[in-house]
Amino acid sequence: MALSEGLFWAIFVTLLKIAVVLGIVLLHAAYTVYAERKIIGRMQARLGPMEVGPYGLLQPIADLVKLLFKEDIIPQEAHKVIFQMAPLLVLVFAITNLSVIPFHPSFSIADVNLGVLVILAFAGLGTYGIILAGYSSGSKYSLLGGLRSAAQILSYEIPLGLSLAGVILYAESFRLQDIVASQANSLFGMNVIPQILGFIVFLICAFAETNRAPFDLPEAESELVAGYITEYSGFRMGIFFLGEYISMYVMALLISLCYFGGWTLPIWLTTLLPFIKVIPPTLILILKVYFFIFLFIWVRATFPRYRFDQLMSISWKVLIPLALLNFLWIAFLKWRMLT
Amino acid sequence: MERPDVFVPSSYFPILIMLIVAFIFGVGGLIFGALVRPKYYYSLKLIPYECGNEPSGLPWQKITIRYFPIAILFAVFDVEVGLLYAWCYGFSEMKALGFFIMILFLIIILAGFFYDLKKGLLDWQRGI
Amino acid sequence: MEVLKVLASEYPFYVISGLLIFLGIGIFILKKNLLVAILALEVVFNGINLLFVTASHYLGDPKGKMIVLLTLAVAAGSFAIGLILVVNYYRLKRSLSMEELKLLGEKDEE
Amino acid sequence: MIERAIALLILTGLFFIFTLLAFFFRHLVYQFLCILVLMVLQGVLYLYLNAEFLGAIQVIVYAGAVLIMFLFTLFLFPEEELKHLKIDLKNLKYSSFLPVALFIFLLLSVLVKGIPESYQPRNIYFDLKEISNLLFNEYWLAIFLLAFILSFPMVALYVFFKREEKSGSS
Repeated sequence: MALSEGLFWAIFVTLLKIAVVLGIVLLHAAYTVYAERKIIGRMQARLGPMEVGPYGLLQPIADLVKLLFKEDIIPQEAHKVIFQMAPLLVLVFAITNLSVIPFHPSFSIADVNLGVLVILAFAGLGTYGIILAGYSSGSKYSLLGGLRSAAQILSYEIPLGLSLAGVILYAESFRLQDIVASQANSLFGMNVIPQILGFIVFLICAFAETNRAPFDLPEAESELVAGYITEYSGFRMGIFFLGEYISMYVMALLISLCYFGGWTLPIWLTTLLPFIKVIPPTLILILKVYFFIFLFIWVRATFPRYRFDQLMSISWKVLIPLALLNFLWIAFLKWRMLT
Repeated sequence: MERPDVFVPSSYFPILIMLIVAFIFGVGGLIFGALVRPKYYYSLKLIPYECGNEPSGLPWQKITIRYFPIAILFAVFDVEVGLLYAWCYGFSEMKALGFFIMILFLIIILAGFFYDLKKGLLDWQRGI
Repeated sequence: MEVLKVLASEYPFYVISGLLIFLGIGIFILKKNLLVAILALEVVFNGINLLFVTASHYLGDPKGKMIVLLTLAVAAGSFAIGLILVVNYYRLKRSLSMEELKLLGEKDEE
Repeated sequence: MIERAIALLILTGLFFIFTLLAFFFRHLVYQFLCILVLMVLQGVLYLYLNAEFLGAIQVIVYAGAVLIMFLFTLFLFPEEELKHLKIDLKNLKYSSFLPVALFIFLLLSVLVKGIPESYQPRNIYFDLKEISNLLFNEYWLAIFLLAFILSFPMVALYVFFKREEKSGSS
């Protein structure tokens, strides 16, 4: 009765899968920074980074080297242990979210029954990284910025959960593969058509959850210096930004899986244009994800930042009633479908 | 022969491995950085940043009480969302009573929520 | 072999839930602070929840797990009320110590 | 079985360590962090009891919502109130007898019973469908009462803020 022999093999396969996923996503995250600077540059009629390499293509590597060689300052007033752990919390929980996301009908690192709930749970734990970073710095700006950003994430987690409840009700499962399958089998082909309201709420909440513009209050340089990142320097600051970009990818993946059918295409589209059936499923998913990443960057270049009170009242007074309305409509729809 | 009935949540095991790998990734980056980065500390560098002035007072002084109702409303709604998920999962076996009790539950919670909204707990402009 | 059998049984769950209840009651009694008291009550709730789930698992009865869902909600509500009360108390007395709660029935000097 | 035994051994050890830390830290924030770790570990423990939904809800609601609410409240108080929470040994004499006795009784009762024969769970497939059916169809009165219990803090918040208005104006 030794340890079952399959265990080491299973660990090896899992590590291989993790290496593939992590490598691809980290490369994407690094080049999203470059793409963001380029796209925003073009939108503002300038060139963006051009110096390092051809068209500035080596810019992310130069940034990484610069961050590694920066000094790592821990202020006197800081609670040292918490101060050092807080950025790691943000990064670790953002990366772990990737483990339950399926990239192909048969490829995901962990095939669990509760995919959506695991992502919500880790998103909730990631909040602690931000609030503890603000607390442990021992600076006024950090504490205020951390509290603000935590309050923002808390208020937008509720409409996020409520709009996801509509998706879960439609599929009657928490597993992301089942959610995609239920969309492919349904009449509309995508969840976004019956629950357009839920999709809008989810999109706005995704912007706020990842601290992106127009809800990037924590990084409002003109008001609060740099929010909870004020006292951080060097690679620890880089870890915060890496976590932010990875969670952006998680949100884009979640939107395209839950509302846009993931790797499937709607039936009415494939009957109309039969030749698009040959596109491999992962490519479809990746194209959808690229579109949402582009949307994230586009919105940042276009919209001005909201004020803090506006931010709060949007969440509580508009989004929560809208999400509940969407939920009741889906319940009604499902009830009619069953009877 | 092992007893197969003893429960091991093996499908969650890869998440644990992912957690460990992510942690090692973060710590490894920091340790590698610690080997190559310069270290010239002096006391002026270590004081908290306050736009160039001498830092004055403690950081924990003027936290507005506005964040308190948000935290409490968040907890209440999170519990509600949890119950809602349980309801969603068993929807197809739900009887009419089970359907309407959830609607009633939502209505009662929302009544409390709109009471708070109407009294202006979430209006940032209202002075206290 | 016997040790493994015990470890795979419900025994560790009893120990852990006992530990949680012990921790809750212990810090409730020994640290005379209102905020800690509320946190301690929550820990006790969790220990009892764990007992319920253990019993439900080993008896094969889903009612125990159902009760935990209800208890979670009740605990969150009571925790919120407790925090409101403590913050209010602090605004009146400027103190978090439980010792001064003894003066509840008497008249203040002010 | 051996995987389960090893995992439960590690979890029990972690619970012991963090319980001791939570007991002996003097700063309330550190104490709070230990209890946070305990709550998350309890979510992991629920996985071994075949209640994965409860584990997720434990992490989402307790660790993610209830304890964050507590942390927000901590920041309202001045730091001096939270720094030095000493163990008050005056009260140790009689009052702590009860929990110690309870704990020892629990340990002894399990030990005296010996190795349990019925460690094999009878019905191991946790089905959330069954539970939600039970909860919403048969025990609907509980949900109805729960709605009032949950809306009570919201009303209490207004009472709290009314007092604030009075003290602010004076």
